[in-house]
Amino acid sequence: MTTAAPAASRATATKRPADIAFQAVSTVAGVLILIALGGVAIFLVAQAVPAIIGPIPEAEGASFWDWVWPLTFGTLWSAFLAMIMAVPLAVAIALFITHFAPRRLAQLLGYVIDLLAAIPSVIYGLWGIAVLAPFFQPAFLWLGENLGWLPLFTPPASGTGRTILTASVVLAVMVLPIITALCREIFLQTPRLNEEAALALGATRWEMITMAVLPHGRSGIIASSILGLGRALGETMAVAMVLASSGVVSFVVIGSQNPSTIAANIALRFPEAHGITVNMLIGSGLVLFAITLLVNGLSRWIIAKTTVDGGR
Amino acid sequence: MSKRIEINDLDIYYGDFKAVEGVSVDIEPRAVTAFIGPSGCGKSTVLRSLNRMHEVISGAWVDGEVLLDGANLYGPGVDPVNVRRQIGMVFQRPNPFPTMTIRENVLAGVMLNNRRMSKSDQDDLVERSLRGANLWNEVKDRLGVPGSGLSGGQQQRLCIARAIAVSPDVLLMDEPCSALDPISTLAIEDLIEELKTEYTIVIVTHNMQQASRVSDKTAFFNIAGTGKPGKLIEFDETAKIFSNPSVQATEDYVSGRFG
Amino acid sequence: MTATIAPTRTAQNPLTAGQLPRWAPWALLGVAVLIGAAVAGLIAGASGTAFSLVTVALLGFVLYLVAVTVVSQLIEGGRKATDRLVTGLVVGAFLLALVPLISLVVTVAINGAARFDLEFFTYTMRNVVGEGGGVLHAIVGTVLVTIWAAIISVPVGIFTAIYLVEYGKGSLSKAITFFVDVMTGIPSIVAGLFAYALFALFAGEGVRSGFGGAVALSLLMIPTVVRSTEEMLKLVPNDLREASLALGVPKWLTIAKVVLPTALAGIVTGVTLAIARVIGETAPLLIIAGFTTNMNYNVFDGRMMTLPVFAFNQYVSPGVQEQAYFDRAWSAALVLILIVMILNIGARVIAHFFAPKAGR
Amino acid sequence: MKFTKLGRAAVVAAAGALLLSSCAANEPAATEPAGGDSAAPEASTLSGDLAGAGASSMGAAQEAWIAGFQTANPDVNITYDPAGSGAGREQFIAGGVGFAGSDAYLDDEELAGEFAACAPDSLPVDLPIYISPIAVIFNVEGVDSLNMDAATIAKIFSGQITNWNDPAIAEQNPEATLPDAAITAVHRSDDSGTTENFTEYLAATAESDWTEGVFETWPAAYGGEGAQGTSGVVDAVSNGTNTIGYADASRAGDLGTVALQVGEEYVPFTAEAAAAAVDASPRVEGRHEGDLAVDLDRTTTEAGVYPLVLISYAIACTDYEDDATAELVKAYLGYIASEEGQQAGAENAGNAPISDELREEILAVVDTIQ
Repeated sequence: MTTAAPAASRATATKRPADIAFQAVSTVAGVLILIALGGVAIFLVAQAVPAIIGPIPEAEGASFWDWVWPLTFGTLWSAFLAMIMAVPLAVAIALFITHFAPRRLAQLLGYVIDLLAAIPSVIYGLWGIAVLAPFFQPAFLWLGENLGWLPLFTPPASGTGRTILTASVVLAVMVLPIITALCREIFLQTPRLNEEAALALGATRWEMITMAVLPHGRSGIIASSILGLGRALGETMAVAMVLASSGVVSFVVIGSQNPSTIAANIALRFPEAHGITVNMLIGSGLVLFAITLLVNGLSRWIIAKTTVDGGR
Repeated sequence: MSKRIEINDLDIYYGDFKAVEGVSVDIEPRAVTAFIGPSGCGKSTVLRSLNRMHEVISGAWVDGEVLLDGANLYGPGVDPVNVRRQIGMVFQRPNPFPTMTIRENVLAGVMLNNRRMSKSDQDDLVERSLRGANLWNEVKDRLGVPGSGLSGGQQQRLCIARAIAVSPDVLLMDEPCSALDPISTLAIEDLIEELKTEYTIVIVTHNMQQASRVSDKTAFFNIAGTGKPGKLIEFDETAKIFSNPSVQATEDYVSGRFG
Repeated sequence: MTATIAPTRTAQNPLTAGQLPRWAPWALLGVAVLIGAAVAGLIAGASGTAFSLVTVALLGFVLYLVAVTVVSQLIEGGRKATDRLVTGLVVGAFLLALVPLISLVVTVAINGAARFDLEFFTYTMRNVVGEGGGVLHAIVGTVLVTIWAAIISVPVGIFTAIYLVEYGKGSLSKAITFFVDVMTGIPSIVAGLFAYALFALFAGEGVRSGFGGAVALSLLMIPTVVRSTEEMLKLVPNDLREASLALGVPKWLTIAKVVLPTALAGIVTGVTLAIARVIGETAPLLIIAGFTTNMNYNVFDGRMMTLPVFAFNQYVSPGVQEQAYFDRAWSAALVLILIVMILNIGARVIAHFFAPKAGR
Repeated sequence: MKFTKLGRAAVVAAAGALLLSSCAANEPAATEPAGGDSAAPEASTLSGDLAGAGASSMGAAQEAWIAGFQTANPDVNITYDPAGSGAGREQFIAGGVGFAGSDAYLDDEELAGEFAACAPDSLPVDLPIYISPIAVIFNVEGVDSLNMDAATIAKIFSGQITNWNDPAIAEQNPEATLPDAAITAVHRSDDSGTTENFTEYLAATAESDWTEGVFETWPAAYGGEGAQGTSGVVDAVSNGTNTIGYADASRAGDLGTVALQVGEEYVPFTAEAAAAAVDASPRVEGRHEGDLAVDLDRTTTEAGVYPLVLISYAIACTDYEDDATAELVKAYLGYIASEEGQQAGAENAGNAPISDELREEILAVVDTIQ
């Protein structure tokens, strides 16, 4: 091989001190991030270990995993419900903005959507309690009376409307702007040539979308949905404020007893927690961290796998 | 102001891949040397190795020597930054700095290096360089507007003005007209004709008429096949290359029977 | 009247034959809504409940979809009918999504208006019991904490992005890219826990400071800054870097004077959006920045109130005169929304006016 | 051009920030030399910062106390972080705060340890300065008050009684018209001293019907609807229909409340009845000198006593390492226990003012703080 020769030739490119300093600063900044993250990880693990291996108070459950399972379930279930509502809507809105709305309006709508993505979650929480829950409560009663045979709507319905369905709607509203904004970018990048080719073949607008826009954006839709999912999984304050939680594992979405989520549970209980409870809560934070990590990894993997044929 | 370049047995690699093999050329001062050849034969790579710009691509390195008036560009301890200050370059697509005005673009080489210069010296330099690039009369009233507002041909001349503002000894041009319309191309070719009285000029072009019009000497590069290194096939007076080349491949290429 | 004109027009132009006139979908929509209103009125009359606009909208929408699909199927054929159905669905989805968003903004605006007065912006909560008081201390706290978060995360984020785009190769760069992604997934409450643990190490238990909050927020802000800066640096054409290098400009000056200025508008936009994102964070500040009724200008010492925590706290633990507390909570929410919106619009303005003017 | 434009924007922003940071209308001037505020009558010589943390139950009362105390002593800054009893005790033990508010007194294990803020070999004391009745609140159309014994309440909250027209309720309330509707029982979903006191009451008075024991966090298995914080419960009860819950009496507002059966009578909550419950209860045995921890007697049958109360303690050192802190704590706790302080708290938080006898005892202990 040519290993010796290149070393000699490359060595001749001497570096100036300023160059070295600048590169060093940049590298240090990057390494700092690794250190910070390492710090977070070490802290989480160290704090979580006593709860994970040791016994936990009897009232909380038989073991850490017994205790954390309903929370994990609630986290996944609420995020899942939110995604079911948010993804089709977000794709439809993105399509509306990119392909249905007049150009001027579309740009304005784009800004509005971006604005909404930044509304703090406390405000979503306030709104969920003050507006959404009372609005949904009669509907839940009706669902319980008329569709009670469905496992999802087993009565009795909640008297307050602060159910996991309400929380999921809040979550859906929160992630909607994020997914929409990403999908919009992706749809805008559809090669103009493909769209025009479809239209020139006499396709209707919808057929053009199914022929050119959606296939092009498929991986992007999945990736942005997963990013939205990540946000929904980790959302804290809005869920903590809206959801009437009791730590059960139940698929009923209109009842008084709803599974809590990991993040909301931490926010609610950390202030009054002490002793092993702190370790348990941090352990559950670690579980949440692992889930979001998995989800983000999945999204990266999908993007990496599909960009080759997705093209630009 | 202009210097001679001697390329001795130059091999250029990208990582383990040998892109160009065994090039040896003597480039005369105050003359235009054209590199021609089919796409992918390594002519641009050779050009970029003349001011160590190829190193910008990670993993690229060379074996051999390039002498600028006898001094090896690849000698130990040579700073590529200093090399580039003496050997200027004009790129395929005009690339004025979008954040800078016309005036700032011309002064970029000076200002970016934090060199101080009085206002009047700057004005002189701007006028001299823009005149040298045949652009002064077109832009003298709007030196404060962004350089990206000019037409393609003007932008390319602005880039040439920018390159000569740092008073290099050699000007490398990498297909400088390929993104331009015929009229702008003509303007650049005229400019090259004027510039060669002061600078050593090396130009890569895929346009053989252009090579025959502007150059004094021509080097023909070719490649045996994909994955093989590019090689210098023939180097001679331009008139000879285009009328009576000594290698069959050159004749095939210049007469259009190739590829 | 119009119904008789339409067929004659279609007869005139063969290109418009077999096509619904432009007004047809609107007419169908009108009819559908009317029917919906009638049905809703009947229901309201029969059950004695209030007339429900929700019922009108739902019924009207479903009826319209059915009608337009059927009519289009009959006149224009199946392909066009599908197109019309989908158009209806897409527009409907958009309108549906607008409902909660408008409701949210209107609710906050109306409830927040109650205390949106001069006292609210010139008073703190010191010695305030029941009514009155203001959020000046929370606004100052939010501004200071956010500024410090930006001071920490902007340089780190930008230099990391520079490393990734301009220098990074090999495993370190891959690791950083990966872990920046991981970082975006840190739940905000975990960032707060971490900052608390970190400061408790040095300052002992019970430590509270605005700076701790800034550290927690910067943990959330850094990945956003890195991501957006990275994108912007990647957008800077390589031509410019080469042009600068070819002029004999060292690499660091090329980055500092050519690459960064070119990407500046995008970077500033990204940073502004990142600030807008973290300025509304509640959970970490609740844990580490704490809670006070007094003004505190010193981020390094003592508790510091911030707007989101203020809104949360006023809502969650009111005194006997609840309404005064709720009003303050909503007004704080309104102020927060306004700040976020101003930041966002500011980011747009920066992106619009400071972006390098594209040539042709 | 560009940079100067950006620069100008930065200057404007900085100017705005300066404007914001100008003094708040109701804050003392920060830059004035010490003692500058001597215009105030009977100028207080106290100055400095004091931080407290702990039970959120007394958060609103602390607000009133802080306001009252700071008005009298303008150079003092007191903060109270309603972070929760556990957090408050932990921070007090670690020396993070000068005093703690806690729904539970220090246990023996805690007392055996070190207290960072206190002088070596001195023990902190628990002072019952906040008494608050817990009301059982409900929202049933047309019903303002109900009589219930502890067993009925226990059955409702453990899910054994699920309908409002259950005979167990109807028997005790012959006059009320109760609907045939399901009961939504609302409980706190967060860790709470209110829950602890509520379940303690049920466990003590309705042993056979409340088998779940005493806990701070409502376990998942026991059913009912969870709500975050006192406001969450009150919100849930008042916004829902046919709901019942338990909350600080101060927040009961217009909701219907339950009168508890004590002995042969039904006692509605009142401030006096709640304070009486504390006076009727014995002290915790075996405590060190000065500690006033109360062992609430939930099963009392004394007339006019409302035993479903929450006591919150102020925990303070008797001997501080830092004399300045000691001075502040002494003055502040003295104010809280005073008639004026208790009245201020009652007005803002609706707690029951402590009785005069208890006040005497508390003030005697406060006097010893050094």
